[in-house]
Amino acid sequence: MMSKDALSATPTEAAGSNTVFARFDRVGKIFKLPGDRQIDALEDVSFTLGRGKLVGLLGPSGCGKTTFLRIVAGLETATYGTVTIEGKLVNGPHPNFAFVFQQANLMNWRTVLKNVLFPLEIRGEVTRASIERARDLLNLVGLHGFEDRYPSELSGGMQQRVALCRALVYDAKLLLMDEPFGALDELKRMEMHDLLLDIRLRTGVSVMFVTHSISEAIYLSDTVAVFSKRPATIARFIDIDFPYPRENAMRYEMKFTEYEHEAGRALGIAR
Amino acid sequence: MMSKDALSATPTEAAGSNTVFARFDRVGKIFKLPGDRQIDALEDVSFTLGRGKLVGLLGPSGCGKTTFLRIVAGLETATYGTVTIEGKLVNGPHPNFAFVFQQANLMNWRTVLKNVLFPLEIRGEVTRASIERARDLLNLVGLHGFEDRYPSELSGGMQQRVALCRALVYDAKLLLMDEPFGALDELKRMEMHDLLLDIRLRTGVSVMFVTHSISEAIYLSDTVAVFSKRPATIARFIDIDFPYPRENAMRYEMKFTEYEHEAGRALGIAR
Amino acid sequence: MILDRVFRAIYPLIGLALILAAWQAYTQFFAVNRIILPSPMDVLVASNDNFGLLLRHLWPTLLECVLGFMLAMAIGVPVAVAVANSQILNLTLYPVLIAMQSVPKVAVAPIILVWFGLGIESKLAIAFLVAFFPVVVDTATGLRATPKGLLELAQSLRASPLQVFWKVQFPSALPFVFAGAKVAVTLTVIGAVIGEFVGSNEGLGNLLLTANSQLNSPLAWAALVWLSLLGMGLFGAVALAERIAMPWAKNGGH
Amino acid sequence: MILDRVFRAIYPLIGLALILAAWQAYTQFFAVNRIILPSPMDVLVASNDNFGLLLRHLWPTLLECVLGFMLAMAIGVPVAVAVANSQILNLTLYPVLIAMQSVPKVAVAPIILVWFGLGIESKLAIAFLVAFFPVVVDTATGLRATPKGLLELAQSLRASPLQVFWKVQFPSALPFVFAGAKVAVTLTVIGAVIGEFVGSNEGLGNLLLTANSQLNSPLAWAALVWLSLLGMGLFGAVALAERIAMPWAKNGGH
Amino acid sequence: QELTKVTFSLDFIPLGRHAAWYAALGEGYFTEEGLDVTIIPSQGTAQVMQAIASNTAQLGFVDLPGVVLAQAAGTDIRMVAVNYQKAPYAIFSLANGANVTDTKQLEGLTIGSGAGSITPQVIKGFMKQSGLDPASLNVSNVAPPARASALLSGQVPSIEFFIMSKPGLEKGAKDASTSLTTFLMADHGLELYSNGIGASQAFIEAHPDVVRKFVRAALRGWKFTLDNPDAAADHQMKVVDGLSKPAILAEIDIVRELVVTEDTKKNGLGSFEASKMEAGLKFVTDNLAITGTAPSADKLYVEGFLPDEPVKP
Ligand SMILES: Nc1ncnc2c1ncn2[C@@H]1O[C@H](COP(=O)(O)OP(=O)(O)OP(=O)(O)O)[C@@H](O)[C@H]1O
Ligand SMILES: Nc1ncnc2c1ncn2[C@@H]1O[C@H](COP(=O)(O)OP(=O)(O)OP(=O)(O)O)[C@@H](O)[C@H]1O
Ligand SMILES: [Mg+2]
Ligand SMILES: [Mg+2]
Repeated sequence: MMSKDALSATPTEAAGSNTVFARFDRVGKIFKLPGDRQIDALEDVSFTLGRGKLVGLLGPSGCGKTTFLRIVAGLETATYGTVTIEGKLVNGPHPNFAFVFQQANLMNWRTVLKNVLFPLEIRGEVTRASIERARDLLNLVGLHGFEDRYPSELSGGMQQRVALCRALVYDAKLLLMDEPFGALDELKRMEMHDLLLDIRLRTGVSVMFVTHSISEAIYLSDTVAVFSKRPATIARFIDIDFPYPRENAMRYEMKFTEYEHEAGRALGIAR
Repeated sequence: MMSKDALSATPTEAAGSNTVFARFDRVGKIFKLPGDRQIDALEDVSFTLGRGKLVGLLGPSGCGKTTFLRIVAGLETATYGTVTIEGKLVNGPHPNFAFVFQQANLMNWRTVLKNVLFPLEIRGEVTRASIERARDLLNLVGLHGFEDRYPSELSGGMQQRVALCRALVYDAKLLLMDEPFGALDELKRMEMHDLLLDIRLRTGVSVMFVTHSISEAIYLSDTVAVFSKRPATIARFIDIDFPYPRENAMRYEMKFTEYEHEAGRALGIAR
Repeated sequence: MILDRVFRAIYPLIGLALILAAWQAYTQFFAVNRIILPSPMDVLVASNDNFGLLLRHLWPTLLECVLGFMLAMAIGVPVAVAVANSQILNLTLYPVLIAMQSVPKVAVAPIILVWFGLGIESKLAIAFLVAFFPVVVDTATGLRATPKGLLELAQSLRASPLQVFWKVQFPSALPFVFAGAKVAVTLTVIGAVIGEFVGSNEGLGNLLLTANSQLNSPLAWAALVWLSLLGMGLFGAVALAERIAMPWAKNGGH
Repeated sequence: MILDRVFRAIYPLIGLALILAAWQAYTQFFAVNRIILPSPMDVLVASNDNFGLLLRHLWPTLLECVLGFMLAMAIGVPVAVAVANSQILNLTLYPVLIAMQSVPKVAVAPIILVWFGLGIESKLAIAFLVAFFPVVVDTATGLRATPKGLLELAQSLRASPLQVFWKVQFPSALPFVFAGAKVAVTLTVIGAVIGEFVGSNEGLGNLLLTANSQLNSPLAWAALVWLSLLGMGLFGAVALAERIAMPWAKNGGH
Repeated sequence: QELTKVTFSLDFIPLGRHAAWYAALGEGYFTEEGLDVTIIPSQGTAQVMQAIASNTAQLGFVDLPGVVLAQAAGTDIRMVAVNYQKAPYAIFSLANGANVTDTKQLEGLTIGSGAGSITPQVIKGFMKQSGLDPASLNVSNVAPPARASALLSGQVPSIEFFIMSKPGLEKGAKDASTSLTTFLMADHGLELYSNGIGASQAFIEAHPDVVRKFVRAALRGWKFTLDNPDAAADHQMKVVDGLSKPAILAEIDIVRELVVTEDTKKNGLGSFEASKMEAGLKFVTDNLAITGTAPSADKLYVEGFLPDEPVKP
């Protein structure tokens, strides 16, 4: 179980850190539809994300995970509630963010390498070293030789990996990822897990990611947050008590299976 | 292990049926790139698919699974080799096919229901009954109440479910699905599994689907075909010896875990 | 929603007011000779004095524009389909289309008169010729931009070419069809006027020419203003049709 | 690839040949009077006899077209950006744009002459006015069709409006910018001719008018044909620029 | 009795100068002759000739230089009556500007004219005739709609128009607090028949009676107009929109100068002399760039279609 956040009157729970990186306070979202109808996507989501922590979000399809991530990124405005990051209220995208979208979202007029370099171009950080870094990342995700191909010539999983590189190519303080490994085979997926953990270790980036894989969430996260059905609110926090760096072997530990069951139950899966 | 196909000189293996529905004979695909470069995507893929059988395709990202499925659907032409379906050589899309694309591929100008009805419109089969069926399917995948929404108002997983309904709304003899459940949470995914098996049982449709989930492949399939790295060829066939209808409990049987290990090994995952 | 509608009505008026203000200021400040450029006031007076006359001549021009536009769409869209779907037709037809487009219509008017006579047909022909090209280019570009996945979906269902067009390419290209239509509809006004210049007894273009020849600038500019308003009205009608035809594009508009 | 290039050269020639054949057949079969429509042969002879003359007058017209086109792009694209990104500017500016578009340029020529004089400026102004609208409408439509996801990506990187435009919206809208450019470039030919009609001592439009007044139909039609060829050349240049600018769109073409 | 349908093309859009044709229509003169006449507008000489050559119109208000050019271009259009005995080509300038009142002032003058007009060549011919150097005339191409503005705004010191534009220009000049100076070349020695009734030789041969009847009715219309300008204006305004009565009356007054001459007082409206036709032809062939071969003088006109009893003004 997690320590209550002393600063907050609402029952928020720190996602496992000493210093607070981001705080979400009763965040809610209602989509207005034509004809006075509406969709309640999020309801009263409250918790805090510790600096350098990794939080995995699980939840039923269509519950509001993407919406939540987008609100945190400042791409969508909450209908009510507040998001505070490093003490500042979020009301639009802020610097040192990286977002991996649910769709690969590549520019079909740019080659793979140029797609990866896009954030650096925007930030005016294209240097010989940063290009080298982009190439390294592409190698790490297994796309060596595809630097000069266009996205339309890649497979779905390859596109997703390009999008991943694009988010990792610059030093973001917060990494938001929406089902980043969903289209990858297990082997690639595991490689990506280790890559992500490695980068987190080196840079101290705080991470929130959405996934539908319970074991992925457990393997990667400090804390797993399970969302309820729509309107999504947080049904359960699960602190994952494995040390970093994590080993593949941990997947076969009893505790891992217990975590899996706990998450499964929170998701309503009877095992 | 599978019975050799007596008709073929090459080592093809029947995907577990008495009567042959489709035969793939040394199918290969080479993508030509500018500047005399090329990508070998498929190499000598040979096997037969029995009528009413369910074959799951596993393989590393970017190996050529989508390409293979597209060749079978007649959307892409093989560089060499042949695909024969019901005795006829495939050289273009043929009737009574359904294809679920890796991307949801919805028409943003049509509502959810209209998207599902699209195949029926094309085939001139829109009747009161078929509309009813479309609505039923939408209910079954959990999209009740979203019939009149536009795709842009749906979550990623909801879009994928619409695409699924669109493929199931008419009676296809062959169902080709490219990572159809990739964006769904586990619970929804299991529901979809049972829906698919149920439909297969009722209609006798033959199914080939791509997935990155080993357990999903085993749970659903008569036979699992594991592709090798690019250029993809079939590294291993695994006949799944569980009876239909399948029960969730089977996931916890020893045999299931053994199959998982076998597939994992074929994919190069050390456990 | 209601506020939105108010905005939609107010901002264009602001735009118009800006033109008028600039115009009035210019004529006043530089004391421009009325024959060169009458002031908006002069034009307003002329427009008011000749209201019946202008109205009477509005109808034939309006008719020419509407019919010419419909003709341009009815022929332009199929040509665009041909051109978008066949590289051979594309390469073969384009020179013909460009020839039709880049030839000054005034210069070929005599032969058009010979072919179509002095009735509305010749004006339609010219309005059509003028409006046709943007429809083809824009529609063809839009059709070519149809997402490949949707085409493959239709293909996998063995949709007929007509179905592919009506159910996939056309709806997908709609924003661009409408872009072409908007350019085209304003061009038909020019086309109708050219047609009326060349040979006609009625229409705002005809009136404009008559007024011009008498150096009756206020009336000529009144006709011009009416022609502009006609253009705006036609454009607005197309923009409205777009909003209605594309309910899924929420901030569609022009 | 080589075959492809041959096709690209051959099919347009077929298109042109078709026009010529129809034209020749018509004049021959109906024994059309030369003053109304000279035969292609007459025109060829006139074109050959007056080659130097036509060539001399081609340059000013070409210059007017190219400069007018560049002006239309240079002003049209920023206006499209404004209009595409701001609903208020959109609603306010459009009436002004449509007014500019749907007013017959010949009729406003007097004031244009007063403002810009008899030099190349007035021709540029008219070529610009004629070509400008399609650039705005098409570019704005293209910009609005930028995939939302890419805009959000740029937004999440806090790209400046200028970066969003240059790195996201513009490349994404390129096919439509080029569609607008293609329509515009052929319209500049018309604009230049109108400009030359209104006041000029050189250019193919001027030559056309002179030949017409002398009832020298073959020369007039030779000028017309040259104008068409000019239009095709300009269109071809834009289409080529498109192929070069969009290497990722393999079957780009026009 | 069945009326014969005839289409008559004006040389321009209908303006006050054309009141006579509408008077003939309105007074029923054409109907009396058994003709059902449609009057169509055009945009200058070239278009009239094309209308006649293509049989869009059977008769037209053609000018002598135009006929020479049209015949050189291979048509067989001829004149059967001459209405404008004097050429209407006029040079306008501002009193406080170029103020052209004398032929000599044409030397070195810059004039706004049209590339689509033969007038510059006529002016140059006139200069040559008057012993001046035609090359010294600078012609700036300014389209008709822009010409008044060009003069009044000082873009060009002088412009060329038909004399009928005088009233409108005068008004503009007054607005600019100056006055207009008009120089009608015909008043300074230019001898050139201008517009009259023309038709193709083929039509004339096939339907001589139609031509004869048309000419007779039209000339009566002219006489009526000269006698009753007010009523003629009313007739025209009934058919043509956008014309103001004062403008029509002013134009009729000007046209009177071109139509009523010593010759027509003697021989009747529409009459012409072979010698003047020949002089006109010579003037045109000498001064206008002609492609093709110029016709001989006797091919320019056909005699015998004027009324037996001259219609005298
Ligand atoms: N249009 C194309 N042009 C060039 N290369 C292509 C094209 N389409 C696919 N490829 C290449 O073919 C290979 C196989 O692609 P395919 O999409 O079949 O992979 P996949 O097995 O479906 O991968 P994933 O699991 O990531 O979807 C990839 O290396 C890809 O780059
Ligand atoms: N633009 C929108 N307009 C209206 N409703 C929307 C919009 N975007 C999302 N929604 C609705 O909000 C709900 C949550 O959507 P969201 O995309 O956040 O789900 P999700 O948890 O990411 O699901 P998935 O796992 O399937 O991606 C859904 O019911 C969806 O229909
Ligand atoms: Mg989502
Ligand atoms: Mg794939």
